[in-house]
Amino acid sequence: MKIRVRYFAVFREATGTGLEVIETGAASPSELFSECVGRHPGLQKYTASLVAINDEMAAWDAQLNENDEVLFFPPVAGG
Amino acid sequence: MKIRVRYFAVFREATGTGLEVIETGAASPSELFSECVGRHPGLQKYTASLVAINDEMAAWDAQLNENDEVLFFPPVAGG
Amino acid sequence: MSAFEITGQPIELQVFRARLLDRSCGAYVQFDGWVRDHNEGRKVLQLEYEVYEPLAVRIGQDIIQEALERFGVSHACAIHRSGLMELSEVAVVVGVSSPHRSEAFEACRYIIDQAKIRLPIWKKEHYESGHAEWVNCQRCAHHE
Amino acid sequence: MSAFEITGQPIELQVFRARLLDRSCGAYVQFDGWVRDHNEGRKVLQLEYEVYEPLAVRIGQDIIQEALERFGVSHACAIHRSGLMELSEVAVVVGVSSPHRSEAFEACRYIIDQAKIRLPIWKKEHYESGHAEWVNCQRCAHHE
Repeated sequence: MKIRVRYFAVFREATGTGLEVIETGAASPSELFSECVGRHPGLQKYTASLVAINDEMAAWDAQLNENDEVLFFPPVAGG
Repeated sequence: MKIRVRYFAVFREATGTGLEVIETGAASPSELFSECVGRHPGLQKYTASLVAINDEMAAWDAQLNENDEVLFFPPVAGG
Repeated sequence: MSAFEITGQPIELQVFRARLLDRSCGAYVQFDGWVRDHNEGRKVLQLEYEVYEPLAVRIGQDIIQEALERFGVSHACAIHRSGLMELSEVAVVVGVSSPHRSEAFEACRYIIDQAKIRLPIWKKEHYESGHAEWVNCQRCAHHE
Repeated sequence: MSAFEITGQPIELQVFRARLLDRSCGAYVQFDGWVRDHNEGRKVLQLEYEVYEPLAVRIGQDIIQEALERFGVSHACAIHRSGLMELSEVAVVVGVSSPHRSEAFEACRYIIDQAKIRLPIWKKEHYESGHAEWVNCQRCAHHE
């Protein structure tokens, strides 16, 4: 299925892109992130802290559906 | 001995004075306050919360000396 | 300028805040006490502060010094009004700056809490009814 | 105006504060996050915030709403900067007004603490060395 993936901050710089559309069989954000690390070795040294699906915060084992947009968030450090 | 007594806020209004000089045998601020209540019945319904002698906070059983200035503070409610 | 001041004039908040600016600080916490339009169910029109200034300034400076030492913040200061005030005016302001926020919050809270207990400052409320009354802090009464 | 905003422009503190004025409130607590000139031993020259605005605004408004309900304060709002900032600029401001001070302090602290944990906002520090780095919050890393 097609999934849109968004990368922010250090992830965006490590992958060289803010958004990509990929064909994947990943069942969850957790599996999807592993796949993204495979595509972008620069991601290897990072862990995502939070994930959102279609602008809603989501669990790492949530179910992915065709055309979902998945947002991988590096750890935040606001303020 | 001569003691200067200062009254603030509700005490000043209850006694009608901000400062008086009195002849007293009171050994401590505690005894002195009782004496002041005797002189100014308007003070009867109040209790002083803090006392200072010569601009230093003092204990109610501190010793009084000739020419001391005693400050009787009603409860504060700043801010 | 002293770290703790009493003033009969409106407090200039921008001037006050400027004293606490510091490029090494990432956190600033400010508390304002505003003149409220009610107290214990009664409408307040004006507020009056009686301040015994010699002691108030000294104790205020002690409190600021304690906060600096206890919480290790970079800067702290406070100004308290005296005299007659209108609704919504700033009666007291406390500002604290520090590299991190946790100690800035704690120091600011400490200063205003101690100020309310220890400063020889008394508040008289003027009510809509024409009546006026000295306000006693209940908590302080328990200390007698 | 919304209770939580993201802006690319300098925050106007007087305008911000004016939104929280209320004659029924006796207490106002404000937190400012300032751009600090150092972090973990390195000299910082500039700071950059990347904000994912759709979610940041929504989560920010949730946090404000939680604070209003949890602490029963009268008003609360916050503004967070995005983009490039210079030293001493205000990166984030949180303001809370309420009849009494205790809940104003608690609500203000709650909002900034939650904001730092939950908002999708990332900070990049530009150092004197010419190097720049995304800053990770250690505490957040523990949540992974």
